[in-house]
Amino acid sequence: MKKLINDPYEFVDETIEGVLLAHPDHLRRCEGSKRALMRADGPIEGKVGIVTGGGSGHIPVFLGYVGPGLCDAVSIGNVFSSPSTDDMLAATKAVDTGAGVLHLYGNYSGDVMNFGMAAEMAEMDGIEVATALARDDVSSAPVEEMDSRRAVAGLFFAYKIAGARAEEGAGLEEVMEAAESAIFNTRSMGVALSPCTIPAAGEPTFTLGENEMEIGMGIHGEPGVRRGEIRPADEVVDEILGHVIADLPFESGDEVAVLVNSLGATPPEELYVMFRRIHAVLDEAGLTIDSAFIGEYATSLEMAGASISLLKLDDDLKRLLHAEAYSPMLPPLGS
Amino acid sequence: MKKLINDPYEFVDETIEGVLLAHPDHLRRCEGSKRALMRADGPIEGKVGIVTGGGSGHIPVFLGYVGPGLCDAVSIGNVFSSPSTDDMLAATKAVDTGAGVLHLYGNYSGDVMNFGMAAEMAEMDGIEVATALARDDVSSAPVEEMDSRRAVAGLFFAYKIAGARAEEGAGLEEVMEAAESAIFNTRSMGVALSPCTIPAAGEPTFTLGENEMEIGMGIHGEPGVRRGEIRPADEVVDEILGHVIADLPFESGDEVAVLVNSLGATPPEELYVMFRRIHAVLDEAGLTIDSAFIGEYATSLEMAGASISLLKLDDDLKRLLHAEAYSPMLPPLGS
Amino acid sequence: MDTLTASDLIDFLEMLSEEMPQHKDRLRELDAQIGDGDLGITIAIGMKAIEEGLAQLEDEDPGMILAKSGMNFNREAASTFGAIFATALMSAGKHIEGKAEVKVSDLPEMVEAAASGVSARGGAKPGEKTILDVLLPMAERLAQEAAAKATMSEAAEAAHETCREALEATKQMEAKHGRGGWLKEKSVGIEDPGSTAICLMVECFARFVAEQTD
Amino acid sequence: MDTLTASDLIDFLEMLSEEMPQHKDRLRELDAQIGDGDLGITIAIGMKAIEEGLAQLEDEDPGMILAKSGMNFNREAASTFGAIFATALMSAGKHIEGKAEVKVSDLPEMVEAAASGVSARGGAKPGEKTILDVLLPMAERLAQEAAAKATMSEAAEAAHETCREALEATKQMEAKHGRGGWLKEKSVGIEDPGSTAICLMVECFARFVAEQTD
Ligand SMILES: Nc1ncnc2c1ncn2[C@@H]1O[C@H](COP(=O)(O)OP(=O)(O)O)[C@@H](O)[C@H]1O
Ligand SMILES: Nc1ncnc2c1ncn2[C@@H]1O[C@H](COP(=O)(O)OP(=O)(O)O)[C@@H](O)[C@H]1O
Ligand SMILES: [Mg+2]
Ligand SMILES: [Mg+2]
Ligand SMILES: [Mg+2]
Ligand SMILES: [Mg+2]
Repeated sequence: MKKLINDPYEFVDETIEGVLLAHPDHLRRCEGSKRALMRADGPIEGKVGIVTGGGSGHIPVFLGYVGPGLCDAVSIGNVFSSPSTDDMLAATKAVDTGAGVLHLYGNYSGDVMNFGMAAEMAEMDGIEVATALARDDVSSAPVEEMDSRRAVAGLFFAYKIAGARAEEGAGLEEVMEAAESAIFNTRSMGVALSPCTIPAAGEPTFTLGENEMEIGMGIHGEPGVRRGEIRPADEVVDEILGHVIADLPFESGDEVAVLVNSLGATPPEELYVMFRRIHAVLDEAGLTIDSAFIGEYATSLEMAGASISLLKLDDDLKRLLHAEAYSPMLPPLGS
Repeated sequence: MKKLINDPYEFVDETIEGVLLAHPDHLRRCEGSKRALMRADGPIEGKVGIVTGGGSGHIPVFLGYVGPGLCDAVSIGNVFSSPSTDDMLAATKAVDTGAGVLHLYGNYSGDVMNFGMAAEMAEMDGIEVATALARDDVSSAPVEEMDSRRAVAGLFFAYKIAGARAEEGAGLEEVMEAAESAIFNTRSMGVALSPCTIPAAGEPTFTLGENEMEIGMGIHGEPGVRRGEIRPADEVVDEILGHVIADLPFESGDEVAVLVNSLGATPPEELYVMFRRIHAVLDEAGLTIDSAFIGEYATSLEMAGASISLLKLDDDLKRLLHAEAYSPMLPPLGS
Repeated sequence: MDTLTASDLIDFLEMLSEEMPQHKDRLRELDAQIGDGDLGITIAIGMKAIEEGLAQLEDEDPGMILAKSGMNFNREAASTFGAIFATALMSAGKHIEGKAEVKVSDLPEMVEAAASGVSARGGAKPGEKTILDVLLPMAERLAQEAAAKATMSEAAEAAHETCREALEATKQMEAKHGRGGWLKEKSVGIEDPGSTAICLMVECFARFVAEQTD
Repeated sequence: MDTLTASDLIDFLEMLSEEMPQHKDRLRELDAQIGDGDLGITIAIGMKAIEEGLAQLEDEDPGMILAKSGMNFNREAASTFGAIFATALMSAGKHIEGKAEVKVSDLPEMVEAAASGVSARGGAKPGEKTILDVLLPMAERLAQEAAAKATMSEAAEAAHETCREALEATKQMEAKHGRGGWLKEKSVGIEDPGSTAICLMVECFARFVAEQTD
């Protein structure tokens, strides 16, 4: 395990300390919680609050997506583990100004259970809570079982769109609908080339042979659709897009936003090599590319690999996707 | 070699194709050159042109720093190799509108020789050319031999500052002086934990033992100041900052911008763990942190490691550092 | 030893939080096969949280000690297992609310209460490769033991035996929940890591009771 | 074979660009020890560029063929070596500008012109572990051979012998330029990769002349 860390058990708290020291004008702790952060200028009176959260190890997911036009607060778990109910509750209370709070996060059972408990407790405190679960990874379950699908980098689109809708002054119901519209129109699939190591574990979560890749693997090493010999980028793109396009399905004439995400170790150059092929395949399928987001939007520590997400746009989604947003930890905001 | 690429010899051209397809409103090719790109809205009449360039494998360096408030054009070499004289000349000609052109790039002999030849040829064509060479890596030579030092991520500060000065409408001389002021006030040092593989080489450039790190290693695997057992992040930061602070030297009362750069595989979490310690050390040394830039500013393919750069600020540098700039490939623009 | 007092329970939780972290690697490896490999760390961190919380629980009754320990675990090591385990302890604790000691006859209903809580929280049914699949058989076996007037030590031993058999049986099940659920039929052949953790705890409990009884 | 015509030179450059890429790994490994490991790739790409450019050079004289081949190399494989090598070929070519063939007596001055060009471009002096350290001894040796009225084949063989000795001598030098310069005393003990490349080219040239002479 080659990492620039100190005590592996202090990794998450030291990361948070570093983030707060680096971005003091942007983020602060929620009252009474070490693991819940919020916009330094929040809560924003009258605005629907958006609270996200999840395990550490995925920056900019989750805490990098707190800011104007994005989320209002975040609760932070150990590496690849859910945040605690307490921290979720603290974040929820901190950003509610009476307009209600949307819990917007990825569909992982630890998070669902803990956010569920936090929502129950917040509601007992008179806070209106709605929930939207990102479920963009088409490799995790067949489309009929969409509710059990997990989230990968496509969560970015939901943040961007729900965040913009809340910023516009929409009510809780409308913000949730915007989030769900983003979620239902987003489909992703990834490929992993090498594993990552949870600092406190000291050993990789899974192994891949010298020449192996796994198509469809999740961002914590969850099983994909196929493990096999590593193939040229163009073939990998073709295979991934085959699944992604067929799933919604995306159809000729649709306009899409494209997100090519690195899991960490895969350099931007390779993402652009992939994008070149993505552009050709989408062209061939009659899909128009509205915008391209290429970089690290949801990582898995030092895992090598990438994912492709497509968002089918309508006029509302387009307006919200391109609305202003800011975070000092944000990847490039599109072409 | 686990990479999402096609033919290793097509890697650079396919990357460029992907970049142009992803960001068509932002970048285009310079006339008559496959490997020289410029602002899509350029040349900007009356503005000093800034041309950069260097080997591939370092995104966002170099082509990610083309845009308003940054460079005007870039020439692109093979992985870790200089661009050709022809492409540098094409870039220089494409952005000159009579105000002259600054060649701003890192001090590597291949680039220096080829840019030198291009400058000679541009001057024969009546274009005024000035040159500023980033030389921020304190581990590459003693301070008395500053002219032979190589550049690492600190080049970012020179881009930002010279770019802003040119945008303000300054003349060639002034833009060069702004660049040199940034260069002379920037000091950097890195640490490498694992190597990277040039696609066409197929094997890593160097090897590091299971438990080894190398302090001061350059972004192409150039030798550093010390190879040894991997140490906790805090100790690594202390060692690096010891060299960096003593070099300018940075002195109590100075105000600085801090850049913590990942070489590629090192995740943002680790950069923040480092920043936590950097903050403490600078505090102790009486240095005030004006702003923090944390992320991938100059990579080395999938190398693991990081570098720390400090820029000593005065009022001019501060204004220029925080001026507006845009590129869709840019990392976060500061705290 | 026929009953567990609050102080017995605290002694047991101390022993448990000492021992469980030793299984970190085994649980990590198991969870890595079927999930994300964090269960070993979850247990290590969560058990440390239980241990650190015990000092504040000295004046509480057994039910409260269980419930609060569950909450302490999930506060520091929140996760699927954390939420499920906290729910289990809170449900079991609630069942003996106000009682000064736990009798053998309380055990079956406590474990059953835990199972109901878990099922309500996570929506799992028997046979879906979750800790329900060791909790329910244990509840049944404990009911038999209680009916047969077993001692605490006999009951604990019996529960452990049943738990191990039930754990073995989880190997044949296909996971439907959590990360294992995404593996579908590929999850068959591997025991359920959460159930392994429960089994190790029950084993520790049996040993604790045996030692106290000597 | 006493002189090299334009068509001989094209034949040689064809042979050279076939052979040099075979040394890719050796040059890569050498350059990795003292630089960044790209020299093998630079040579492979640059030689391919030379080869592809030859078709357009059929009507040129030997000087132009050399100069343009140098430019072709550096266009596709720009780098320190590329710029230096292009400069060397351009300088050597310029020296025989307009001549229809290259005689043995031209060789020493051509190599010397190359060395001067390289020195002007990169600022290196002898003994600083660059290709100058093989070029200058070769120029000297070729002057002796020319004075002794050696045949083309004898001159080429002699140049190669001197080049190899000079290459061996670069091992003891401390690099002052390029990436090797950052290694300082640590660069001692390793031969200069750029000079190795030159030596391999000269060896190929000697073999070419010998084959033509048979
Ligand atoms: N819905 C559920 N009901 C009961 N137990 C569950 C449920 N889902 C998962 N579990 C248990 O939790 C264990 C995994 O815990 P953990 O490693 O924390 O999950 P994850 O890392 O996927 O969040 C499983 O082995 C299983 O025993
Ligand atoms: N200033 C110089 N003058 C002459 N030759 C040089 C000079 N600098 C470097 N070289 C030659 O170039 C070789 C390295 O070439 P190359 O691998 O392209 O360099 P880099 O990768 O560092 O840009 C060295 O081995 C040396 O022979
Ligand atoms: Mg987990
Ligand atoms: Mg090089
Ligand atoms: Mg797990
Ligand atoms: Mg080299």
